[in-house]
Amino acid sequence: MSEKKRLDLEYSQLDSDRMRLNVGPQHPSTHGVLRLEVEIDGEIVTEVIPHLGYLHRSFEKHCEKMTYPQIIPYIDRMDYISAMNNEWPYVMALEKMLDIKVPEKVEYIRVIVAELNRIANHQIAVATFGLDAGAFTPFLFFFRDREYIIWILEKLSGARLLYNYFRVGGLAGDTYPSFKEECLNVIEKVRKTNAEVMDLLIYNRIFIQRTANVGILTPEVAVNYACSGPVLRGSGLRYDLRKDEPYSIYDRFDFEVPVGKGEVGFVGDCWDRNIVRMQEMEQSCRIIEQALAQMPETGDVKANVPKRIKPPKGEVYMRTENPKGDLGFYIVSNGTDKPERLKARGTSFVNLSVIPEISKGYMFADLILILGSIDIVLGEVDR
Amino acid sequence: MLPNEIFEKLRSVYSDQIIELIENHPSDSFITVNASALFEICHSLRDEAFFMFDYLMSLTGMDLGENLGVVYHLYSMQLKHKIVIKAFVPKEQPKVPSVERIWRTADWHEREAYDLIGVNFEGHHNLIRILLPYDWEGYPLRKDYTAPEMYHGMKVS
Amino acid sequence: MIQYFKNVWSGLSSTFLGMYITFKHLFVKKVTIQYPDQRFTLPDNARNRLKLEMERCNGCNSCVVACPVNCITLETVRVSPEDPHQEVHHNGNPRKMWVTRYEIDFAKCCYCGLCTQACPSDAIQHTQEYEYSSYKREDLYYKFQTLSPDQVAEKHRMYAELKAKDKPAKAEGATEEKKAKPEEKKEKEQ
Amino acid sequence: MGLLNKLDDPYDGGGIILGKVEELLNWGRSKSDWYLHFGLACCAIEFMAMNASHFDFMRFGTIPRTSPRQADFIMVTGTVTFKMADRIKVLYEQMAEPKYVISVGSCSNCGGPYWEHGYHVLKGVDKIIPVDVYIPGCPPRPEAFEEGMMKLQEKISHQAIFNKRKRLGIE
Repeated sequence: MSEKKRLDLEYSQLDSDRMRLNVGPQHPSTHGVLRLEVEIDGEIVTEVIPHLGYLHRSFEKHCEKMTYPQIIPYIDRMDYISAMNNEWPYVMALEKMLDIKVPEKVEYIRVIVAELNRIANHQIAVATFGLDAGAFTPFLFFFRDREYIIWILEKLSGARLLYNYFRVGGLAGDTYPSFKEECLNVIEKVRKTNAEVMDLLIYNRIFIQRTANVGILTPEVAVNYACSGPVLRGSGLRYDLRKDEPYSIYDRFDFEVPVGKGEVGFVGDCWDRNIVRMQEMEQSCRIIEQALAQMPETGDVKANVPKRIKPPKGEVYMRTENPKGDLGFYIVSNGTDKPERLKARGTSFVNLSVIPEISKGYMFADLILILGSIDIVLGEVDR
Repeated sequence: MLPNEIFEKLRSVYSDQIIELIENHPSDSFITVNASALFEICHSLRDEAFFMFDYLMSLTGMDLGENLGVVYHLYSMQLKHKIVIKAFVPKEQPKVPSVERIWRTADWHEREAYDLIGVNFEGHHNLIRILLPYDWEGYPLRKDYTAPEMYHGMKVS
Repeated sequence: MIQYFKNVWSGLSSTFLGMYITFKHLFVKKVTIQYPDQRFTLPDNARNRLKLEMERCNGCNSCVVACPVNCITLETVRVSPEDPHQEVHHNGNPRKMWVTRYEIDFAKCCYCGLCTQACPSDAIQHTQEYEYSSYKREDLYYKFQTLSPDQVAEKHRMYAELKAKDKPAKAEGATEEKKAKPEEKKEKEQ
Repeated sequence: MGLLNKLDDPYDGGGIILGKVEELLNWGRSKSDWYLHFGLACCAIEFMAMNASHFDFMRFGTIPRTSPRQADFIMVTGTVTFKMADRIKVLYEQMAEPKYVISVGSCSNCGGPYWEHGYHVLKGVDKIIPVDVYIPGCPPRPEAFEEGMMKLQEKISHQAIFNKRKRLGIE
């Protein structure tokens, strides 16, 4: 008896020490080479310190050394999952500087490929999020369907992942004859798989238990951290650049901006961010359908652009709605064919900065889910 | 609100701390301000009812030869207007007040500008390198930067 | 209590729904490409390994200028009119430049397709070939020049003679520059 | 392939395989390679695509491992930066012999698009660890990954296990 008492006393005097854990940089579920230094108290996360830069490829330095058309391949390599969307703000910024009006058909093709790529991006996001939560089957379903999207983009541009398809004032190539049918086919497949994944993953009891009420991001915090895209919309804010300041021809389409409603938990949890992605895929399908119907059959795919692109002295900040949020390019031109300074406002970079804020107080296993729900691409975080 | 209205409003409060408004189509118009008063200006830009700039889109550090510049792209979620604020500091003493307490997103942006350009943000709670290794020397995005020969026994270039 | 049974029911039903969907996929058409035996047909504009048709290339340097990663090394020499060895391009025009060196480092190439678009005579093109992995990195350094080393030396000698003959030639500066540029790059590489 | 071709051998009417122990071991080794997936950048996405339904990498007898201790070879897929270089070295050293390295894509072959101005990019992973197979492409097609894998299998199946001098290439 006295022995037990002594032990009890000893244990009560033990300070439950906090432990520091390293997640990454090489870790199967960090979505790239990100290192998280996590301080945990038992099972509860008390502090998260992200360490970035394991993929810092000196993008901005390269931009200062390259001519304007040569930068586009590097921009592809920034957010490599949605390369088409990345190129868009950059070429739009240059078009604004050079005062170029792009042909009608180009605008439609741009919208279609960007929305196709948005679907592909969200498919990867939901698929890997499913992997984090322990569901492997949606991964296989989504990657099967993503392949069909990639085949269309490959036929247009020639590459599978890093397309280099947008040019200043136009596109690298025209569409091919069976483009419309293939797009419609893909949309059908995407919708079918989405319906299946809704049953299989999103409304699965286990998945809801795992993701609801985890990683709650309130709208005030989200705006203060300048989050954007599904991360911000998951918190219930209806903010989408395609609606708020319609660039290109987005004002011609009828689509909705899905927001998180807190269907199974509080507004702004991991589940909400995920359902927003699922619903955005459906909206993208709608946009593609409308664009395909409205697209002119014939037309130029390149505006009249000088051979050497030399924007006048000045600066421009252009942003568009990337699948991950708003991606901005700040280009300072000094009148030569190379930019003076090019800053990319990486969407994931900004979205990731909210991690220390929203993961405090949750379980350690939830940290991976929160990270997955933010949908980061390290190429864009580190650039 | 248009940039010239914002400029007039700021001018009436901060008089000579607001240096100039430059409008040059097609580039965005921007307001140059004195770096020493940046924190107060940003505070009122966020809190005043007619500004409401609650969304810091981007924070850029720039090397302009003799000076270093910091560029703030602001956006208002409620009023849907934008403005660009610029501040210049000499390269020898690149001290800019940190706006991290106003917009939390500036935390990482400022660390990045410190990392790559070498702007010193005063009042930042944790101003360390973010992208490059902690023991890296020099600021790579400066125009006169030359990469080191070796790093940890590996050849750099 | 009712909530408990509801939870049990929803847990069971969603599990069985998931199993049903997975089971349905047993009868879906298989999509796997049995790679070494089956191959996916690439589109015509697929961007894989580059090829160079020497009879089309006139050594204009525009691919080198367009390349963002500087993986092309090009060296040209002006054709001497006294050279007994003359060539014509595919379109019948006489060759003005000997391409004494044309090398692409495929380890560096980023397959962006900018060089093929810049080429005025479609000499450099992307092919469908993507299976060329190697045990050594040097094997990825492709040399496209058709002239033998002896011939190259000969051409250089001829050009030096030509230059000595008409010193105040106008085109001298231009060719000199073009020649100097790849050498610089080679030094950087080493 | 390899050993099974010998079944057609006229010896004893077939059904018997005669060969060296080394061949048998190499056959086993080359047909069940476990790999440490080391995804770094763009190539890792193609790598994920290759693991998925359309290309199904596991047809080659490979199983992804997350620990270097259980891996036979490491696939370096993406840009290696200086900050990451130390970690790659550590991971490689933790792997058990015999170990192989496949370098995928321009970036890990020699720095790729970043070889010239990339102040923070290691110019080729072979500067820190020995590489067995280089797969070119930026990023390579999933089929190219599989072709590289076959190249590695071929290399393994021709290796000398018992003769150390031969293995190390000393004549």
